[in-house]
Amino acid sequence: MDNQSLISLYRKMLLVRVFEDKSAEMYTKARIAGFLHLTNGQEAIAVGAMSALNADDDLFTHYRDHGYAILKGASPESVMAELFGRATGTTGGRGGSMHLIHMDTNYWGGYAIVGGHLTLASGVAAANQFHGNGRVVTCVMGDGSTNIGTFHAALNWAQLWKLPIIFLVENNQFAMGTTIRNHSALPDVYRKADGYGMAAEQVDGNDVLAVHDVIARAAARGRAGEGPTLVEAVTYRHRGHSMADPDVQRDKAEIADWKKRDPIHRFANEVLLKRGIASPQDLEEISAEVEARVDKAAEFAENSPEPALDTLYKHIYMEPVSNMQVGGSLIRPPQIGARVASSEGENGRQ
Amino acid sequence: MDNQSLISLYRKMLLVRVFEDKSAEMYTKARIAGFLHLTNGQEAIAVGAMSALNADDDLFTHYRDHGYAILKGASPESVMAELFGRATGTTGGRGGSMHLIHMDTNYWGGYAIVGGHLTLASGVAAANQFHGNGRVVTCVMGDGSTNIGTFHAALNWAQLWKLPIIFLVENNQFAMGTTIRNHSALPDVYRKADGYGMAAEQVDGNDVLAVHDVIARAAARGRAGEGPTLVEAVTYRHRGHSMADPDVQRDKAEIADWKKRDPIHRFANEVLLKRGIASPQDLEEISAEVEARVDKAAEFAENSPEPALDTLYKHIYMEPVSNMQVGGSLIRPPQIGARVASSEGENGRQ
Amino acid sequence: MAEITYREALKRAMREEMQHDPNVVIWGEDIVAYNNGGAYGVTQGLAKEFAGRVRDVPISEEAIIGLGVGAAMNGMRPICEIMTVNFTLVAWDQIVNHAAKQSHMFNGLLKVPMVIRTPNGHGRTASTHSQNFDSWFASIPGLKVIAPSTPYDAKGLLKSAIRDNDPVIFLEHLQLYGTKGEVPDEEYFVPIGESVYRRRGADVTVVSWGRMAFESNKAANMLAQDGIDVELIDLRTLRPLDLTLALESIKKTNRAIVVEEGWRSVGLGAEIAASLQEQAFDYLDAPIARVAGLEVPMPYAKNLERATLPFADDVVAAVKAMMQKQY
Amino acid sequence: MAEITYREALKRAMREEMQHDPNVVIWGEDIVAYNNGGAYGVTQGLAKEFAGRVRDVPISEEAIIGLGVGAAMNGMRPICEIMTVNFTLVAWDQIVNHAAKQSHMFNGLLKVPMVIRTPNGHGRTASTHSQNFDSWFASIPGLKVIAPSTPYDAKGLLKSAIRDNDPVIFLEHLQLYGTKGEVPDEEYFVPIGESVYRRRGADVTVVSWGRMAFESNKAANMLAQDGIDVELIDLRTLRPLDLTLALESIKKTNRAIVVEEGWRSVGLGAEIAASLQEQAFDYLDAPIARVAGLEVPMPYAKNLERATLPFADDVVAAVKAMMQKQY
Ligand SMILES: Cc1ncc(C[n+]2csc(CCOP(=O)(O)OP(=O)(O)O)c2C)c(N)n1
Ligand SMILES: Cc1ncc(C[n+]2csc(CCOP(=O)(O)OP(=O)(O)O)c2C)c(N)n1
Ligand SMILES: [Mg+2]
Ligand SMILES: [Mg+2]
Repeated sequence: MDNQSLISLYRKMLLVRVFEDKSAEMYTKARIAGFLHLTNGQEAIAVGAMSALNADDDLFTHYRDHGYAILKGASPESVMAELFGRATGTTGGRGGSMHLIHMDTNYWGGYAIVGGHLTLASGVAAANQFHGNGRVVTCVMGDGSTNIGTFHAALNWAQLWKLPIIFLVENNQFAMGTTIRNHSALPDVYRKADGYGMAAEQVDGNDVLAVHDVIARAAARGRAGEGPTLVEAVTYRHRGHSMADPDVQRDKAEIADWKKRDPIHRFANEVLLKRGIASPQDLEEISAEVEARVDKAAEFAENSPEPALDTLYKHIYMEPVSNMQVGGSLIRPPQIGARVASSEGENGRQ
Repeated sequence: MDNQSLISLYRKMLLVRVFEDKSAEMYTKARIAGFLHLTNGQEAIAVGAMSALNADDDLFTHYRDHGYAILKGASPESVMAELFGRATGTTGGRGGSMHLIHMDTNYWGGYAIVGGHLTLASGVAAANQFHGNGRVVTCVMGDGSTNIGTFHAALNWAQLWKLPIIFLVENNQFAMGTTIRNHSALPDVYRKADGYGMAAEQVDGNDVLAVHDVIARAAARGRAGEGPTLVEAVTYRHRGHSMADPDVQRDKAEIADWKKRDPIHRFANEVLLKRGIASPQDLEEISAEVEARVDKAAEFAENSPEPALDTLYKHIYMEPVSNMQVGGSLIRPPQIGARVASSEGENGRQ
Repeated sequence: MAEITYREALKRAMREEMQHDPNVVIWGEDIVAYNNGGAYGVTQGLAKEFAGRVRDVPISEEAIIGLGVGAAMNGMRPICEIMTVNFTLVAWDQIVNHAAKQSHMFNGLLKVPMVIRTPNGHGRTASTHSQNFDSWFASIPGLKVIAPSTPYDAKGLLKSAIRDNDPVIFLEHLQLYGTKGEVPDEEYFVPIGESVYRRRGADVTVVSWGRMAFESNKAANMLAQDGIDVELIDLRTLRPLDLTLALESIKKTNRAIVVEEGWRSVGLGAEIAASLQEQAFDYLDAPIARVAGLEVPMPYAKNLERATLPFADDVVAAVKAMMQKQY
Repeated sequence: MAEITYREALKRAMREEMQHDPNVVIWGEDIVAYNNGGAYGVTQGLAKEFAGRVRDVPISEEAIIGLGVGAAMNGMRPICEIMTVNFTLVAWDQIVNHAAKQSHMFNGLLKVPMVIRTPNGHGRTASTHSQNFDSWFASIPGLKVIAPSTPYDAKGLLKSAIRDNDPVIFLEHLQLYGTKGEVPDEEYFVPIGESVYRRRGADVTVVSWGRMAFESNKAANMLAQDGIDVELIDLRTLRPLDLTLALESIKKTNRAIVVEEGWRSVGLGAEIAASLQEQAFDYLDAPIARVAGLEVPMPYAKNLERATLPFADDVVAAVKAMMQKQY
């Protein structure tokens, strides 16, 4: 990788980190509500993985998705606006933090039913295979998601049909507050591939270059028709599960220990500075630049309008039936009360 | 194993076989309806497994369950009557062929939603563990059932909690008409245990003694607190998936080949006759005895009454609420028509 | 115009649409090898005709639906066959939280043009294999739900469903597969979301769909001999629900009965009754009645199964009771 | 008698029952370590008090319910916590085909004394995390379904549910966890299957449950100021469904509105409206109306979420419209 690319990895990791910190701030300022899952400490996985893939390769993620969306090309503005629930967000405020999307580059969205998206991602991979378009799907999930039924159903099928897909597990060693030793028979997640005869690799998830290499190999495998790979990237999150998590259960020493292995500082120190690719001053400049970028995003979100009320029924159906009424009923509900009145005049507007 | 026990294994395998043949006959005579899944060719698994377990050890099976029910102690009469849908059947005609049961010896029933019973069996094992009663659960399923989500969810949990349970897969190499190479990423089913770090054994399912030994080991493991075992018993069915299966897809030569490995003839020839434990005449006597036994069962079923219509609402709830009405509604539906009339007078009879 | 079976009509719809669009595929359990195509033979022969486009899959309904949604989003038009409707429960999350929600949640950036074909029905298969979830499907925003009762509708609606850009639950019926009816040789489509009069009459409105529309028609014939003149409406599509004809009819007959196969409590029959009394309150001479299956896990025994399910004679009895009763 | 929260009332019910019967256990995701006990803190402290009887489990709702059924059949009384009702969809087959059917299908040889506790609710969590399936649960033979609206009922009904020998779906509500009410210090039970008058009145009958009973009560207070006298019935149990009070009330008021949080189409509100018009046809001065959630996958944006859900003011508007309208 050339120096420019290495510096770009740094900038991207920092962008993700700063974006998360800003969203945390906006959450405490009540600009963001609901669930807000931040990825602080895990940035090397998204950045390493995305750097190893083509722009049109497909991506599915779980709800810890801000970084992925931005790395795939969604503007920080549109992501922050989505977090705010504004019309200018990636889904116009419908999905919020957990359901970002960027279809221009085949980012098929963030999903919040644990394990629910693994089968969808496999279906996108099956279509890639059917159309012979050479695209590889990456499907990101957490360690806790590897115990639910759809994990098994998806992995068996993907291996059976030799689908071009990478199952990328961000093993941050906790499902909410439950440590992996309490939720998974095998704490070595990559070994779960053995039950399918699937290729698998375990990688230090705090080493952006190592992640890059593993994903590059897995993508090559997928493109060569050799089928899926299960990648386990071992990491740790610096914050609680979500902004609602009091984070009482994790060992303080363990958290401190992992913070020492911070993927961004580590990459700066062990690669950029050590090899003389960048100076401390370069890094500070990048930092200032990134901060400004994210401030702009927050400002944009702040100034964006709420979605219009009358869009509520749009896209429940992509193809409304000729005389279809709101709520799926062709006859108008009786005009009593606000609940009903608010759906007036929606004829055929689904 | 002493000679008496060996002869008993033979008698049991034959009993299961003859029972199946008789039910096939009764199906063609329209005494039995719905789905009828026969186990011809697979008898050594049930007989070997049950011979290695205690009378009060727990058993769950899939719908291919006639043999298991009889081996657990349900009388052939009650099983045949159930197949006929009669009041004297194991569930009074409610469950039919797929849902036999014998709670006197902790046979918790046959289940027909593929994979659905694996979690239930694990729950029974969890209760055994909680009560420290030393009982081990055996949960029987087919090869096709190892790809559905509940397989994974149950096995992960069972291994995580080290539950006393044996997952026994009758690998007859087909899920209905789909060969295992078309449904399972790994055709070596026992290797699916690798994804959980679970003990596993593969065994010749047509060798009753080998099955006995494997299950005995697995049960010892369970009783010793070492957790579950995944056992794959490789076999083949002589008939179609069910009596409704035209069996067009399986290779005729393959079927013929496997019939040569018939577990009952093999055991007779390679063990009983070869070692001089029984004479051909002994075997013929056993055969006559078994045939008579099964004829008696069919006769019993034939002469048994249908369940009384007014039992229909019994046991929907084990504890009806004081003023509970039919169908879960406390107010009586309007008395229009037979559909409603037939539920009259059922007040509090759930 | 030839008389063909409901089963054959469905197959023809799929064949035509597969010829029309190379992105139409069929995935399901035992739809290729077993029985030369399907536990109920609906796909027989199609795998040979369309190489690589009809595939047997592992038993894992959650994956059948999930992969179908993914493939549909990515340029294909999968028809996912679930062997019987009972097994859709395994995929319930994938249907409700994924298939149905994708286009709305992602603000129209995704679409899910897939068809989930699956038969309802019974046949001495006991409680986990003899269920009817029409009512649940019909309550889910984002899904279209179809339940044809004739070969003509089966073909025309399945073709519409395959071309539709939304996820469609297509509810076939085991007891109808062998029934026959006229089906044109020329191509035609039946629009989604339009109910139809199966029979005009002046005395009482019967609203039904699927097998119970078939049974209600039998009942209407029987009642005609007693001089009772039934107006029968077949909904055909359950979501969106077209009650315009039912409303028109009830304003004429002033009496209505909804006939459904599934459990009575919180059934689609309840929705129809509740909606009609809201809309036609002043026209009603009697409360809207419901004929439904008994709320019992289906038993295997012949007599108990028969007692649990509604048939034509139940409709006859209900209509007669309504016509006789004074309100 | 102390004022305590709905959340605290639930915890007390579990604590008392765990003291009473050593076979009562609680299994669920993140009910021990996380937040000292539960995403919504309902089990806080219980793991310490009852060693080995409150356990964190893997994320696999199908297994939570399945293992619960198995353990219940084998002598335990598990309380299975599903973090929110949305995730019950993953376990739908285990609930419908297994929990609900075991005792009937096996002719009473098995029983399933388990409680599935799970909260409904919303809170800017978007479409896969803001759903309400009360109506589906209420339609399933074999299940008992409870949805308390007050701390008193929450405690008394949960204790009854834990002692009951059938599988009980116990629907809590996120928006009610923090609400307070009087709860006796002495032990008491609220019987399953009995609705209650929350407020007596002469003008119009409002039937509701759960959060909407709470909101309807607010609405009744507001309406009282305009001189409209609401009789409010809280169902408390959704299956078996007790409509005796509703029927009694409607014969007096001649008008009724059902208020529910979930989707309108094929909701429990439809069942109630359909049943009441069947039973009280001659007493009705107006069609039975329904207030319900809009049939939209729930959006995240504040204004859209607010527009989708029903609140007290929607009930007020509906009652006023009904009182003003001439039929
Ligand atoms: C089916 C389902 N069950 C439960 C939840 C609630 N939940 C949300 S995130 C989460 C933990 C997931 O942990 P993991 O997969 O390790 O991902 P991480 O959050 O650590 O990135 C849980 C239990 C859910 N969203 N979906
Ligand atoms: C969830 C579910 N999907 C589909 C079916 C239909 N079905 C019944 S048996 C069967 C094949 C099962 O094969 P296997 O597990 O190998 O058992 P075998 O019949 O060979 O003993 C299928 C697909 C079902 N009962 N349940
Ligand atoms: Mg994690
Ligand atoms: Mg098999």
